[in-house]
Amino acid sequence: MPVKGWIEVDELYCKGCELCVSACPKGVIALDMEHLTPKGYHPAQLIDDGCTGCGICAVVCPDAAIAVYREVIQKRKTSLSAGGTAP
Amino acid sequence: MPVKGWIEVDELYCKGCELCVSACPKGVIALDMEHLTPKGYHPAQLIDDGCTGCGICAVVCPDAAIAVYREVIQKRKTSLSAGGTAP
Amino acid sequence: MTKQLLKGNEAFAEAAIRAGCEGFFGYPITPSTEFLEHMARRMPELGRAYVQAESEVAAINMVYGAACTGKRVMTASSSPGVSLMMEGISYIAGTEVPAVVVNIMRGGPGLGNIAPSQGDYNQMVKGGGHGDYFPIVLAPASVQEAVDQIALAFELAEKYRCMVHVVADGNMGQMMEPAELPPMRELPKDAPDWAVRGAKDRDPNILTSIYIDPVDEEITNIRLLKRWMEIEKNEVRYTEQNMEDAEFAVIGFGTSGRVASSAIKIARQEGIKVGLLRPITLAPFPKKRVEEISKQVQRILVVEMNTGMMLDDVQAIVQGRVPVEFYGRLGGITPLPDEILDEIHRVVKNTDKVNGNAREQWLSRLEKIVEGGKQ
Amino acid sequence: MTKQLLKGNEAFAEAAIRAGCEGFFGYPITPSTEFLEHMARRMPELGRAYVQAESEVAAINMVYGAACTGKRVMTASSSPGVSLMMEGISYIAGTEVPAVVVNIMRGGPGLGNIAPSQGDYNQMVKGGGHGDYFPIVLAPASVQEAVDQIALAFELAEKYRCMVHVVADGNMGQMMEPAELPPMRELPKDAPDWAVRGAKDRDPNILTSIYIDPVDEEITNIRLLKRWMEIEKNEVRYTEQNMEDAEFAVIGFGTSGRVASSAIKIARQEGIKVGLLRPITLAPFPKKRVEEISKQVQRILVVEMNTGMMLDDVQAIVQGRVPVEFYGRLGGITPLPDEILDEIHRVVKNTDKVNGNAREQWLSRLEKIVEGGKQ
Amino acid sequence: MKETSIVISGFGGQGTLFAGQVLAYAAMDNGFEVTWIPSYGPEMRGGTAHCTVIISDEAIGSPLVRKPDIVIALNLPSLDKYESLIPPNGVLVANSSLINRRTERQDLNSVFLPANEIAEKIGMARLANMVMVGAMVKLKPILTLENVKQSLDEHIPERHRKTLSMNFRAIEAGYSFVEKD
Amino acid sequence: MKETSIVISGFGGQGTLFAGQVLAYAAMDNGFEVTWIPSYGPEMRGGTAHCTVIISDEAIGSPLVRKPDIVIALNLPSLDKYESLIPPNGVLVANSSLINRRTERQDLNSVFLPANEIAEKIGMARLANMVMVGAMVKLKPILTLENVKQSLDEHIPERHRKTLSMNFRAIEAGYSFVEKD
Amino acid sequence: MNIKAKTVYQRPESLTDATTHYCPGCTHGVAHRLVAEVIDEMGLREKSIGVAPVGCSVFAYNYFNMDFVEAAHGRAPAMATGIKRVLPKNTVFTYQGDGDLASIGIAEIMHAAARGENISVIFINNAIYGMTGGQMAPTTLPGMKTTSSPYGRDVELAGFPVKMAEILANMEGAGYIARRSLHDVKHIRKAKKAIRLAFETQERGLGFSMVELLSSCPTNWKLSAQKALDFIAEQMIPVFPLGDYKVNPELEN
Amino acid sequence: MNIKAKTVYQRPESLTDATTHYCPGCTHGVAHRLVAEVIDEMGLREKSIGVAPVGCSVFAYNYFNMDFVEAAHGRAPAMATGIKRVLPKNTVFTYQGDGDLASIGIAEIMHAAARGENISVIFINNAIYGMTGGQMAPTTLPGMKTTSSPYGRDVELAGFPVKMAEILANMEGAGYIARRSLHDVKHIRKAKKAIRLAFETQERGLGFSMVELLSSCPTNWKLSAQKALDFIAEQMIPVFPLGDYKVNPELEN
Ligand SMILES: Cc1ncc(C[n+]2csc(CCOP(=O)(O)OP(=O)(O)O)c2C)c(N)n1
Ligand SMILES: Cc1ncc(C[n+]2csc(CCOP(=O)(O)OP(=O)(O)O)c2C)c(N)n1
Ligand code: SF4
Ligand code: SF4
Ligand code: SF4
Ligand code: SF4
Ligand code: SF4
Ligand code: SF4
Ligand SMILES: [Mg+2]
Ligand SMILES: [Mg+2]
Repeated sequence: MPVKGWIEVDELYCKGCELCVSACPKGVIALDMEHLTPKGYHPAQLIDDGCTGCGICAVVCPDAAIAVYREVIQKRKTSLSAGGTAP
Repeated sequence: MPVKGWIEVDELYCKGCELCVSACPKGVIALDMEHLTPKGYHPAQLIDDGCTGCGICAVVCPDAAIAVYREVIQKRKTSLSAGGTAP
Repeated sequence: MTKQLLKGNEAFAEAAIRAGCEGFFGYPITPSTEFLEHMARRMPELGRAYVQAESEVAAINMVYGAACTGKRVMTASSSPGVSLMMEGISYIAGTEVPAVVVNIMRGGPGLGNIAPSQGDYNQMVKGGGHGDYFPIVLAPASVQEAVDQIALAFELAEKYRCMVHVVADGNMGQMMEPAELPPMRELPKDAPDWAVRGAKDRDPNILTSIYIDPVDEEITNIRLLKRWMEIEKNEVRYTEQNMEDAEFAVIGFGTSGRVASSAIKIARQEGIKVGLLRPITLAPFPKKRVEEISKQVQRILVVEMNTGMMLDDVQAIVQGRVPVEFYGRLGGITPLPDEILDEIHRVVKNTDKVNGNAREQWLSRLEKIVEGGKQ
Repeated sequence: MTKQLLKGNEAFAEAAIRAGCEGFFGYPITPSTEFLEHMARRMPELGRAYVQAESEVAAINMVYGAACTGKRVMTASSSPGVSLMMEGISYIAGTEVPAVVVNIMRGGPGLGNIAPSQGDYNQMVKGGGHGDYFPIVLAPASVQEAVDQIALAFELAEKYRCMVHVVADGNMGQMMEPAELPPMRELPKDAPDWAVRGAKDRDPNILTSIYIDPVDEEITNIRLLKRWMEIEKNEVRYTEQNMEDAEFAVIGFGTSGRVASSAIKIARQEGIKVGLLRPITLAPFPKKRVEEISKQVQRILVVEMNTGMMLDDVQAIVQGRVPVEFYGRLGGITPLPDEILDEIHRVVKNTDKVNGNAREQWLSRLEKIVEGGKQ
Repeated sequence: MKETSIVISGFGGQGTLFAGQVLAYAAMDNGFEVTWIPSYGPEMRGGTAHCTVIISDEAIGSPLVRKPDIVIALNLPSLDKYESLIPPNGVLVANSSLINRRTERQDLNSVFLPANEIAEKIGMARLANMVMVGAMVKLKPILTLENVKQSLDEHIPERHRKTLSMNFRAIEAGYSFVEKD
Repeated sequence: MKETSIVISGFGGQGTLFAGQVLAYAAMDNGFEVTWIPSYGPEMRGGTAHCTVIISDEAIGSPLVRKPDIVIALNLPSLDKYESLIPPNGVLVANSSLINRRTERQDLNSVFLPANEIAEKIGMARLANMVMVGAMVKLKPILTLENVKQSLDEHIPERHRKTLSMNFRAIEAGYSFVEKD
Repeated sequence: MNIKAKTVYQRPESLTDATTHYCPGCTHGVAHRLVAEVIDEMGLREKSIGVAPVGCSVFAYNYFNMDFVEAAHGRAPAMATGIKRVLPKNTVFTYQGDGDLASIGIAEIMHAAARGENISVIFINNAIYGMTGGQMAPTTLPGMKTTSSPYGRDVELAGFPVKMAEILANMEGAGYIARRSLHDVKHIRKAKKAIRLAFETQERGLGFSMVELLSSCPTNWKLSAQKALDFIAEQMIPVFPLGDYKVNPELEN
Repeated sequence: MNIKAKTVYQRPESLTDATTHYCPGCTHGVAHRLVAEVIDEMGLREKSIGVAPVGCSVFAYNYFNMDFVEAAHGRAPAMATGIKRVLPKNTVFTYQGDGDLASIGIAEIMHAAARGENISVIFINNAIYGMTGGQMAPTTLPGMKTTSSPYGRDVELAGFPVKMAEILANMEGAGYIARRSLHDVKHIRKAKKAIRLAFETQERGLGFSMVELLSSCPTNWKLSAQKALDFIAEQMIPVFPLGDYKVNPELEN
């Protein structure tokens, strides 16, 4: 069964640039056109499950707006900040 | 019979650096220790015959103090300023 | 020709082209960048020289070289960029070749900010470069005036073979106003006799600022000073408003002078006998006129966008005949008419005949204003 | 400690080292080069920082960086080199970090020559860089005085977190005089709280000259100006000779003041009641004292090695109370005592009470001297 | 007409500077003295952008004023900043699309109109600024509708000429909104 | 002693500056005020080099004078330049090795000595400057022969110490030349 | 089998909480984040002193959570030299744009490298002057339109792009010189490794280090954030080849 | 057989009659003469404008018989750019020392080359600051003692010699970049050929050209004139290899 992950987008930082949207291999991010951030942008959000917690979106985000989490099933330590070994 | 040449050292320019002295392949230049130039140097002079008019002394002279002449026996035009083809 | 609505920087640049500028060398810096950008568009069209230099140091030295050919050449920059030009400006002055530098001043010192300021008065007027030299300094207060002064700058530079600075603040560079541009000046065919263009059929021309023997340098310094005294005689320029019957005078240059004129209009409507002197040449400074005024009025108010640099010059001339007061805003803040009107009201009421420390008194007033958060 | 016979530049450099200079960054230029050469010898010995920079622009910015660490750092140069430092100096002033710049002035403008001059007075005193900032300017007249003032310069720079310039002319840099050097100052262990040395166990320190919001820049400008007014109150320095009963005063700084002192000695022997005021701080200028003097004497003679830069400041203070006259030599020529004595004789005889144009009158006298070939 | 000062303020990208230029051109073309001065800053997006336009039949002194006679506010921060500065009987034109409140001030000649919606109806959301200009011209006719349209026609940058009719319709829409309102 | 000014002048390379420093050191070591100031120029060989030394028991004002009390001329240009400037009863020490004339001035305390030849006899042509110094000290004893030798001993750069005795002999030679003369 | 959440990624400690003034999608932000991550991972924050340039990153000191100074335009390497020479134990780095480093500041960067100054330089090459509104930089591509090359950069008049990594690799004093790109996740990871190597070069006293980062300026290129990244991949990399231009052998082991 | 005298060599017309202020044996004089000969032979004197530096050659304008200007220290390439841009038909060249060109003026030379400025540069590398009395230059050899490196140039603190020919060869705008030496007759002749090629590069509009000439400073090296030439051959050439570093193909035919 696939690893399950999820992201949290901090609206304080997100500028709606959509780089995460096009970078996500699973295509599970989109801008939330419903509302604006305090800075007046449409923020990114997770729109579907299937997120593997691969961290790619966080790596490409120019505003360090994304935190990435993953369910831990086995013990092995993973670090997937940019530069860490990734799928 | 060897080409015959001679040089004239302009005492206005000569600073007695002796570079021509060591450069002359015929060893026919030396400083004139007898007297000083207006600037207070011992000037170079031709001390012997054997000068071929090769122009080497003029090429190395930092003060363009040397004029070189040569007896013309045959017609062929020669230019021996630096860069000209030399023996 | 009819008026066009032009952005300051673009108008200045186009005016320079119309005045026959054949070479522009500059480096981008806010708030003067549109000047360079306009040159980047127009000069190649006209087959004239335009170079975006690697720095202001390079730019002024390109100007120096091009100026040695006797053609009209210039650069434009803003405060920090102009500081980098000080060595080159001193060389140009010492070599006695004509050149024009436009400084669209911003808030300083250091990087400061890009807002309008007049904080480079001393640098431009007293000579920010080393040695004794004397630039002419023009201070326009409207786009039209700037357009006209840029042509004047080239003429004066050529006439006296000296540096001419045109100093304006960010407001002038950024605002739009209707202005009429002069017709295109046709470029002169032949070179001034001192110019370097190749020693054909004449002895070589040598242009240098070295006088290794102090005796020669002293003669040169004397020549420059005498030329400057000529300039002081011939080239003083200023404008006035309501000075005829004025009992109070406001003195300010560029934008602060212009803002003051609004305040004076209102004051006049209130019946206050106040007038304005706006120096157009900061160097040579209108000394005689200021002296006359100091004999006519009861009190003088100097208004600047700096800590009172021109104030010092005014006080030196007034020599205590009448009290001189000061109002300035700093760091990129442009004073507004109501502030200056308040000052006029205060000055008019102030009967204290002793000449206090204008700067200290102003500073304590300004601190209150700043605490009050009034900008 | 006993006196040593020291060459000016070397004495200044050694004095800086004794005063705790931990970083020197410079570029060679006559007549200040021995300063750098001495640093090149000594600083590595002591394990302190010495860099021959690629240019004066780089040198002042190295000083800027090192100054941000709160250590005592400096540079030394001469006129053209100092012009290249104007942007950096304005940044240092705007960032409010302490730094010392020594200018061994030479003939200008431009490349000029390497002979002694005081032609950078305006540049150093009025601020040759952009924006409103206020350097302290010290002007020694002997090797010993310079040695003492370099330590003072560091103290003042640290006390007020400002730029301090020490200005001397080529004579001072090249001459030898016996002088006593201070003992080696032991280097402070800990940093001032504003310094950048790594944000360990504290919030980060940020040192910048940007205040992008004019409101903040204005507050900064006010802070700098108020600090300057403090300096004007506390730090004025000057020396005098025979002023007690003087009916005539000579005012001159550095070498020209020193030369004047010889002339005054002779004049006193002749029974002429003349005295000397030699400002040591050109900024802050001894305004009060000049004002007092202008109320004591009949006439004032200002002597400089430039076209009368300090003259303007003296006239502004004297405000016409007594005539102010001027004598200057230019382009690298140092006036000799007999010239100044001649001037004293002339001034003493001159009963004309109106205050003519001192500069123009001097210039016509100087031209005669120059034509007469007297140096 | 004596001096009239206008401030147009909104987010960067809302076209406040251009709207001011349109008024400035119209003023010049109709023989008035005019100044236009922008807020300028480092090239950073977002933030607010505003300009001051002064129209007068005499030479204009200060290009800046503390109390603008007319304020065109395209967003809330602009309203918050300028509302209190307008002198009594001054003019306020506010963009209710981005402003979710009204003004307390009774002494103003004010209108709130949904400029974005109106512009979107026309088919070009970017033209909210022109809608506001149209409304202002109706509310305070220092310049006529025709003046503004003509000047726009004359001075619109070539690359935008294709949008001219759109611009006209936006201005007219703002104008008639006030008429009806 | 009140102020005494000395100019030492010659070709570059004749050691005029060092000769002046020797006198300056001697003056300092013996409790006088002193200034030494060189002519300095771009690093170009040839040309003349001179320095001015002022010795006094009061603080010294100007380090430069127009009319030096004592002139030590190592070559002809130096004599031509300074001869006329020396005040009456002043001192002139001239190097006849390089100067093929005498002075017209009767009002001077002057000596002409072949310093180069004397120095060469000692075996070090470069020491003509010291020969001149010795002569001057004899002619105008503002400092004693011993003073000068001691100070030279104390301050001579290490790399030249080996030539110290040579220097002494040169100074003495100049001194005794005047004695005999 | 017990399941709990584990944090895969969050903001590095070496960044402050401030939101940046950078335009949406501008990769200045990515560069900041990578530098901050490296400083975190190497534990250098408390001894680091950063030097901000004049350029869009002029306010970098607001975003990095460490001591910072702000240099005059182009002079950051000189300022860093001054700091490093009096504080040799600290970690000193500059962050500079291409106008700052390759135009007005080329003398200072060349000589910092020539001296083998032990500092690290993060060089943001976005082929434009961003802060002042999109003028030509020395790195602007041939034919590229900017506000100061309105007809496209004419190599006859304005010359060819200046390749700083290649040039600085000539300097014996340089310990590590590399060029990387920020246009996609793969390259961003490579860029981070290079930045790490640059700081290691400094920590190991191996001399001058610089990482040139090809970076986007959506605003002045007038492209969307994503299209701007494509522009880097398609237009910039061919002119500015990626790779290591100088690597001190000691770094390999 | 009739015998008459023929002049093999005399002073070039492009030199004035002035005697130079250079020290005896200083090869600045040789460089002057070669440039003058080339200008004579190419017939460029009447359209040439020279730019003198600040350095021992500051008075070059007294020795060259043509229009001349005197630049600020290091800024000759900028000044030459200003002249060439407004007088494109003239021949414009700078004559600069190594402190002037490689230290304070490195920004101006780099960017003149980057722009492909159509000027010729004669670069006198004598590994020292001559005029100011022998301080260290960027070109000073490792371990070499100067008045500002009294313990010998310490590469740890002062870096390695800067090799301008190699560096400038990276610039696409450069048409001809070469290094030659003036230490003997053979090399002097080669140097002249290179100088000729540099001026031809300019006349043919092929961009920036520079000839770096290894030159002696007997005075500050504290060597006799001849020993100074030996120093070039034995010490300098190994560090500054002679050769052509960039040759625009068009120059070959
Ligand atoms: C001496 C000086 N000249 C010019 C400027 C104006 N200026 C500020 S930033 C900048 C260029 C910034 O471009 P770059 O270095 O590429 O940084 P970017 O904004 O692209 O990141 C310029 C020219 C200045 N502040 N100081
Ligand atoms: C701005 C400035 N800084 C420093 C100097 C002092 N200076 C004059 S020439 C020179 C160096 C000359 O060396 P180089 O360029 O190698 O020429 P060389 O004398 O060796 O031929 C220096 C530092 C100056 N004149 N101007
Ligand atoms: S990349 Fe970051 S800033 Fe851009 S949209 Fe995604 S979360 Fe927001
Ligand atoms: S962590 Fe990976 S899968 Fe999850 S949203 Fe980010 S990019 Fe997509
Ligand atoms: S090379 Fe020239 S200067 Fe030197 S000695 Fe020979 S002629 Fe004289
Ligand atoms: S021409 Fe040749 S042979 Fe004759 S002197 Fe000169 S070098 Fe010697
Ligand atoms: S202007 Fe360009 S470089 Fe600057 S922040 Fe915006 S996108 Fe980034
Ligand atoms: S100092 Fe050196 S470079 Fe200068 S002229 Fe003398 S020998 Fe030549
Ligand atoms: Mg950039
Ligand atoms: Mg050299």
